[in-house]
Amino acid sequence: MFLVLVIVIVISLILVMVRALLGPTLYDRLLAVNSAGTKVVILIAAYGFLTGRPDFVDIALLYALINYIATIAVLKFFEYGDLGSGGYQEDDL
Amino acid sequence: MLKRNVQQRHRVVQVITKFLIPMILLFAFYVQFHGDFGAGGGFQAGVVFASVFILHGLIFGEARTRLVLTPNTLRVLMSLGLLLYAGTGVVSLLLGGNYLNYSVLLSNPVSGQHWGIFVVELGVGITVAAVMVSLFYCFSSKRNFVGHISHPIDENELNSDG
Amino acid sequence: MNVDAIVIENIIVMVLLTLLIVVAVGIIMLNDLLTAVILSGLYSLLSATVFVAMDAVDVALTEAAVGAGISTIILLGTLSFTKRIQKPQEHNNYVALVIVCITGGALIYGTLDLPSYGDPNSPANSNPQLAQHYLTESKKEIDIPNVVTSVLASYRGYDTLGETAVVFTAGIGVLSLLGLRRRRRKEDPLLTEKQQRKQQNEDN
Amino acid sequence: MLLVDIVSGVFIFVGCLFVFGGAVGLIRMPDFYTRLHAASVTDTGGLLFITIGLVLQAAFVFDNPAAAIKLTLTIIFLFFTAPTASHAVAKAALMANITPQCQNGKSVVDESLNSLYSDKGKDLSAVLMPVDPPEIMSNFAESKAESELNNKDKST
Repeated sequence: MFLVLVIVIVISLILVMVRALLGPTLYDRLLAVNSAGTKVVILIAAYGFLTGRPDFVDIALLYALINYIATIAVLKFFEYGDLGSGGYQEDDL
Repeated sequence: MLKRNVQQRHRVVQVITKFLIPMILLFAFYVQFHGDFGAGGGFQAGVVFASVFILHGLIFGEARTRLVLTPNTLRVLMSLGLLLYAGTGVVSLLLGGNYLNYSVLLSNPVSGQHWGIFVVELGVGITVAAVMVSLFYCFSSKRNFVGHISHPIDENELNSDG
Repeated sequence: MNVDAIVIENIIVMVLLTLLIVVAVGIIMLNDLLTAVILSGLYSLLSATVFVAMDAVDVALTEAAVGAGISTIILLGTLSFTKRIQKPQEHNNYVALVIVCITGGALIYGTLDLPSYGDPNSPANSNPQLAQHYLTESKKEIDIPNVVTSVLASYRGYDTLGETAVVFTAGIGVLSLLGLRRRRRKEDPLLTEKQQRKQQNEDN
Repeated sequence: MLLVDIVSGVFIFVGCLFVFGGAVGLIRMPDFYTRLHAASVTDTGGLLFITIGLVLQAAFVFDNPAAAIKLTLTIIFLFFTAPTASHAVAKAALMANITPQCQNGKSVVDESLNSLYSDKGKDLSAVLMPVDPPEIMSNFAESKAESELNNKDKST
């Protein structure tokens, strides 16, 4: 069961990577990398079960949080050309 | 480039980030103090801790992050972590052991090792977090006087690449 | 664990390593630097998966935190100092290609002499004085379940002290080059007067 | 024990279908927004089903409640972050004037609005571009011309 899961995720990872390398626009690549991040989270979680020691789900948890930061950073750089500007703050809170 | 207009508001991202920031902080502390029992340790925890402040700087503007964690605090923290590490060694020297031999810190050598590792990992975490956040401060404010103004990004230029 | 499972794990690691090579070639071929940054994030995702598959959990955690998060952000910060599109290449570097290929071939030839992954007869594993001591005596001497932490912080405390000093020195170096002082921005209108005064004091 | 294996197996199988379908969709779909749709399937559906299966396995087969709790936390966090990231990407793409396309190359928005408004005589451009349509269009045209110039420079 876990073996099938891991193989399916690795195959999907290859497909997503093709999109990340081909992607006509930057947004396609970013979307593909973001989606690959989700797949890697599942893959790391499932790999522990495959080897019979599901103790290292910490890494999956960390990825779930860090992947978001990277995506937001790329988008902010792409929109503003600057990482530190208060551009997202135009809205009143 | 498009003119900034009404669409350019990121309320969803802001709200979710407000929810996420305490969670990531909590996870950083977990990685820091649970490193003895599972994966993790000072270096990883410092990086995760720094990424919280980087996320705040990305979403709410770097100026506001500087109010929370001022550059002067960062300078102090950066040195404090290293001093904490080196000072542990000095303390163990003064107590009659070798440099960085934690067994002499307490009467029981095993719990002395526990406390030594705890303090040392804390020092590593503080230094790494402070260095990472100050790197973000440095790189996030681009200087126009370096030589050229960063050109506006053109999507069509992107579409035309090979 | 039976032999089939080991073979399957090896196949999975091989596939992931192949994907790493493909992503690396993709990063070289593209001339858009922002895309290269995004793909390097994908690269570190995959390499962390390889580390998990090889049971190096602490390294995988570091790769997850540093490679995917911080290094992407710092590379983006570097991009804001430069241009986004790589300069077009004007001449062909075939000589450099030949030299790089020879060097890479020599390195790969050198790795053939290394002990294979997880070999119990390798010098590092069969030497009773050091590695076996760490693995067996750590329970008695330090009593921490994670041997990696006990080796890093206690047995090899000098090394970690040196690493921390390196991180500190790198931070000091970047600070002395770029500076922490805030670039003059348009004042944030939502801050109170007191906060604005505080910012101006910091600038001066 | 057998019951848990069956239930979690079904969950993981459904999740695998979601993940694989999302990956194939990411390759096959014609334009960015449809690909976004396909990727979101992986982020939510696939993740949810697979992780529920893994939680069941961790809690009842592997006897590891800590792993089950961490996996549950992973579900919660990814359910907050992944749709937000997708939202941010979609918004940025919309801001960059990437319009939804259908297979014959025309804009979906154009077609649907044409079928809605063509007989009623409303102004199409006002509906499509709510803010400053002439300015946006002129900027877009300028940037297009610039990029063509750049392409010529590259080719020569």
